[in-house]
Amino acid sequence: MVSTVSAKRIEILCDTPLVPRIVGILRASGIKGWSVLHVESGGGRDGEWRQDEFTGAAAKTIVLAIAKADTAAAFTDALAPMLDSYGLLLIVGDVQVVRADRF
Amino acid sequence: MVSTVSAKRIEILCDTPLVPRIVGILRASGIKGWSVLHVESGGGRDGEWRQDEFTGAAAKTIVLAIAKADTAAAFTDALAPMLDSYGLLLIVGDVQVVRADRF
Amino acid sequence: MVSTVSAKRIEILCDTPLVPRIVGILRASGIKGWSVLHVESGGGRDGEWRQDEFTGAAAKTIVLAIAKADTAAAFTDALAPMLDSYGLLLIVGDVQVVRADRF
Amino acid sequence: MIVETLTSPVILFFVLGFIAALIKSDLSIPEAFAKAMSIYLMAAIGLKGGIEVADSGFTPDLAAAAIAGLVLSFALPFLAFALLKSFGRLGQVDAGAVAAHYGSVSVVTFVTAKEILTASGLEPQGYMVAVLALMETPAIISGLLLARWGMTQTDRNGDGGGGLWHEVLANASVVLLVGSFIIGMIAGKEGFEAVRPLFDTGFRGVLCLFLLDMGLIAARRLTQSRKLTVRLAILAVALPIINGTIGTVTGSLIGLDVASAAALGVLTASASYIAVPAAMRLALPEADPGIYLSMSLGISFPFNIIFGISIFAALARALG
Amino acid sequence: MIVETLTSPVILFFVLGFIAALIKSDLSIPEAFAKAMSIYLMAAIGLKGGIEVADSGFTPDLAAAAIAGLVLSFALPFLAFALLKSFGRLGQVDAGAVAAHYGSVSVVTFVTAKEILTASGLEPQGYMVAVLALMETPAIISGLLLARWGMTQTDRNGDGGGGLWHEVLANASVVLLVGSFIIGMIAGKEGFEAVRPLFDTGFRGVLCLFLLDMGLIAARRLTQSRKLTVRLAILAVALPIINGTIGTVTGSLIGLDVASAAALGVLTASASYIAVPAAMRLALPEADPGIYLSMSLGISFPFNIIFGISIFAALARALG
Amino acid sequence: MIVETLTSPVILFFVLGFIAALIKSDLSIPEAFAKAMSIYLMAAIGLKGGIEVADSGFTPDLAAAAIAGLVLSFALPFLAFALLKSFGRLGQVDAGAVAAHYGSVSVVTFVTAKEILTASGLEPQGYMVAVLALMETPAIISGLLLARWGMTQTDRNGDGGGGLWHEVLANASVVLLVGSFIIGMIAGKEGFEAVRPLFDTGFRGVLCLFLLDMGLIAARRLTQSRKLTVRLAILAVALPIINGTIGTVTGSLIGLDVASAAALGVLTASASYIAVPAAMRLALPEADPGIYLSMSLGISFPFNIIFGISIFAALARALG
Ligand SMILES: Nc1ncnc2c1ncn2[C@@H]1O[C@H](COP(=O)(O)O)[C@@H](O)[C@H]1O
Ligand SMILES: Nc1ncnc2c1ncn2[C@@H]1O[C@H](COP(=O)(O)O)[C@@H](O)[C@H]1O
Ligand SMILES: Nc1ncnc2c1ncn2[C@@H]1O[C@H](COP(=O)(O)O)[C@@H](O)[C@H]1O
Ligand code: NA
Ligand code: NA
Ligand code: NA
Repeated sequence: MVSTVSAKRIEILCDTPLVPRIVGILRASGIKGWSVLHVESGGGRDGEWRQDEFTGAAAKTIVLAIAKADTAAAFTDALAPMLDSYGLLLIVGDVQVVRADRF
Repeated sequence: MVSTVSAKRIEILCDTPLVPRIVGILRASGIKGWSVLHVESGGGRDGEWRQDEFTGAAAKTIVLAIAKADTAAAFTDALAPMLDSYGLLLIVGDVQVVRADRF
Repeated sequence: MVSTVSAKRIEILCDTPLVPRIVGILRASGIKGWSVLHVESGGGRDGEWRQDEFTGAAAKTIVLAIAKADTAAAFTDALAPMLDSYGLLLIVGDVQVVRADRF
Repeated sequence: MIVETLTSPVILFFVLGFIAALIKSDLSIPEAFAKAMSIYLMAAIGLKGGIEVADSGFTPDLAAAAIAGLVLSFALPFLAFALLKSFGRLGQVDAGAVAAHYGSVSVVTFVTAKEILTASGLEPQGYMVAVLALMETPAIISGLLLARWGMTQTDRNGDGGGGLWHEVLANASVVLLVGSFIIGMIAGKEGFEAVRPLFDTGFRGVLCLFLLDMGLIAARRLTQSRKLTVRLAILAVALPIINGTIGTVTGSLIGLDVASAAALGVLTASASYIAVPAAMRLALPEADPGIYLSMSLGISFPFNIIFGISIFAALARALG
Repeated sequence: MIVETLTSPVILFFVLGFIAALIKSDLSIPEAFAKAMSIYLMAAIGLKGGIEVADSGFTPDLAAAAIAGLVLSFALPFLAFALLKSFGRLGQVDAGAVAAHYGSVSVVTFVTAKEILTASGLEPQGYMVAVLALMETPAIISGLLLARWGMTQTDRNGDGGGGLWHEVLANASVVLLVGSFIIGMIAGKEGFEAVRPLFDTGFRGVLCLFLLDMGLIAARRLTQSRKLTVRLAILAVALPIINGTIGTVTGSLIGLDVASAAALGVLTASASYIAVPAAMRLALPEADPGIYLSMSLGISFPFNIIFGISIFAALARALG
Repeated sequence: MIVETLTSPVILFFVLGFIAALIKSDLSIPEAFAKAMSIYLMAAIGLKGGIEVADSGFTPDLAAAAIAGLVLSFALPFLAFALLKSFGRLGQVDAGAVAAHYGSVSVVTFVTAKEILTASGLEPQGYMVAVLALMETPAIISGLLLARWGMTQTDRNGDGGGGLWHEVLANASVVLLVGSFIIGMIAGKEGFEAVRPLFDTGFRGVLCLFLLDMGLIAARRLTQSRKLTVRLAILAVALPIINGTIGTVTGSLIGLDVASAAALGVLTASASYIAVPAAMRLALPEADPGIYLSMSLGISFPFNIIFGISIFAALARALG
């Protein structure tokens, strides 16, 4: 049987132009890897939107990162000041991963 | 340290033409925000498919919504009658979020 | 109230050319359904990449599969030998699903 | 004419796509590109139709063709439904859903027919584009009526009232076809000159690449389908022949020229695979997409492209 | 000229998109295709501008137009800011962000104007493309100055120093416009012959499809917006008129030909909806995108396309 | 000829993309559009090749070129492997994977060479397209043989038998090139007339935009790579020179015309970056994509485009 370890699965839903900044904070918090997923459309307090608006400013994206609990907490704290002004959504779940040395 | 609260992470995998209907039920259940992700391809009881079939009817999508436990339960109940006839996949997980007032 | 059962939510982040192989292992482990999500860009030990490299070899993808705990474990074991040589990321979380007979 | 058809690059690209999917090549056309091409094709064909009508004016022919199209689209599902239930052994809901597909039309089949007919000297009238747009939706109504016949309100969980009607009437292809048709009528021949290079000269090349994709999709539908019985496969050839013959004969009877009668035949023979499936998914969720997409895309589309067009052209010639 | 504008296919496709979105049709242009078309349009317009400048050489006109463009792009946000705060009742940050949009320019408005002006015999000089590229960014500086005026460093959480400046100067549209302009200058008329079929003849057709998409986007912005007040809607029409008039008059005063003065008017009247929103999202995250995108895309863009171009052409004719 | 090359819009767009990525501009071509362009280019080049062969018939030249291409693609990886292991200091698996890339070919390099050679009066024979298709895969076999030499079966975890061979033989670019080539042969000059506007006249313009994207990709590969040593960078220039010289000389020896010998030189000089990387990812997962993509895309591709084509043209001229 493969041995697994616990880790945090972090999702940050943000405006696409902000991705480089989020990635910067991820790295500064010691998280070494991330993946970016495209969001097609959605809705919230500001009404509905869809990605076909080629003006990148309205596009949204999910940054997915797997991290150990302590680096995840460091990241959450580092991101805190941006949460309101940038209207980010931060979602953290518990998962099991293999190859723990990667994180 | 940022304070986080527990919430439900709901994923509904459905045929793309059904998204407006799912969103209607989300709203009726008191869930205020959602995001739509594109599914490229997949397979299940009905065989394999891939998104390049431009006939929208065969396309699939994930609707992602974060909600408090009670609204999530209300949504699950409201969705129940559609689960079989529409062949939906409903996945609910536990997560931590910040800015609890948004949900 | 709809009755839900526990299941595993498995994500495998892999190079796009490997998807057929991953799907083969999923099936061999008794997992009947899966969905493929597109990853736009990311970064890790090997530096950053983005999907606009139309040379498929550098593209990455997430294979998402919901499975019962035992089949999920069988899959994890079957995938183990590939984890290192293919540089895969395997993420397993706990979720609740309805219509348990599907899995 | 079948030989000409089979050596036309347009059809050969379809065959290439079909073969590529059969040998399980990883060749695939990006979704966004395929959608872009279908938008282009619909805008181009709408524009050209509108310009021709602006040129020729509203004629009695036009009115006759429009009414014939509407009636055929509404009526043909009843015949198809009967065959699908009896010979095809489908349940009521699936039979209604499939019947709606065969009453409605396929834009690409029409476009390909227009190219092939024109190349062999039979150019359909510009107003046939308007007929195409008119024929998209009536069949959806008859299909739903048939599928829901005798059901009580509580069984009809899907209908969703207004939502569906809106979906049907404001659906992308109807809006784009009708819109470009009107733009063509307003802009006229002169206004069109400016945009001709893109919409006219590029047309056939784009159609080649689009049919390459359709070949891939048709073959994948066919091989991946688990729902297609021999009886359904037979009907997926028989229904185009029956409907197409009815359409061509009707066209001749109401006095259309040979080319337009053939085009009406192709329209009635063709089966929808964009607008109707989306409507069925909403209104008849219990109907199985595996059945209607396999029949319409996997069999009837290739049949019409490769044989149907020539058959109805020959029939129209014989009648006219 | 408004009648000509309204019967041009290019504008009619915009109207079609607008109506399609208003009736909530599901018509949509794939994102990748829209981006591809905007890349194509910028490359084409850059190339053509460069070739014309290679032909005519650097002239005093060119220098005058360039300086005027730079100064106008930098200065106009100050006026807009005052109006947005007083009449529009916006806060400092939102007013600064919106002002930056109106100082900068819209490539598609310029391209459409070039087509419509040329069709009515008024072809702007090739160097106006360079002016377009120069006018994209100075307004971002003034907008940020205005939004941050009197703030202490700690309030400025967004600025991100170098990151922003890099984003602004190396942004895709500036690089592509300037790059293709230089390629056009190097390749010259002869070198262009080889690529003319794609970049020249296809141009107007692509513009049609692109404006179809812009129509969809503009109408969706307008109907989905919850942030647009009547006062802001008035300003979204008034600012183009004011800025455009200033631009056209300036153009005449510095001695540009009628067509180029009109083009300068259209540039100053137009509001950015690609480069500036992205910069504001980074530098002024507290500013509300719902406000600046609704005003610029939802109102000013349609206004300029349908009325503005004709107005500034008439004004330039009267002045020249 | 290098000067001509460097002022051709096609190459200038490549340089623009390269520079844009170096200054870290956010310019990017949507993935779907890039794929669409590569499908277009392959269909166009296949069609044209087929038509020319239909015109000229099967000649001994054609057979000689085909055999030479097959042999070179199979044999050249052995030389490359030796250099990569000794001078490049790569391990066996990585050396085998990289060697396979240099034995195979790059479609875009070929297409660009065809354009540039034709523009300078050296038009390669139509059948060189068939040679291109033939040269895609043999190198994959030799590369795998070399990488696995002396290994026991248990070490070979990746091979996956049939899966790989299917992937290699039914891969998208081979199917599309060969398919369009055959369509071109069937349709002939006349059949092609109908689709010429899209496939012929639009060709060079699309190539410009495609090379813009290739420039972005090449520069990003180069700057983001952490695996490229100085020795490997040297080999990424030396291998194209060596292979290209061998190819050009072979072409002359077997009696090809000057243009076709140059084209064969460019083919042997070029390195794959689509088909082979995908095959290696499956069959040699332990090989590092960071190495083979950086060398092939980041260095050899730009080298061939900017210098290689002129070098082998000059060499072929000197020999012929
Ligand atoms: N911790 C992580 N969280 C999310 N995605 C990751 C993580 N680590 C790696 N990845 C993804 O996997 C790819 C390969 O990672 P690596 O093998 O570390 O270069 C990266 O480019 C990311 O897209
Ligand atoms: N509860 C939620 N679940 C999932 N996505 C959400 C949720 N709330 C907001 N979003 C996404 O975040 C975007 C911005 O939300 P808002 O700031 O509330 O307008 C929305 O358009 C959605 O795409
Ligand atoms: N267990 C699963 N995990 C993830 N996705 C699934 C699963 N089962 C089904 N799907 C997705 O749902 C689609 C329809 O499933 P089915 O109704 O079983 O044919 C499939 O094509 C997959 O994209
Ligand atoms: Na029909
Ligand atoms: Na302006
Ligand atoms: Na080679």
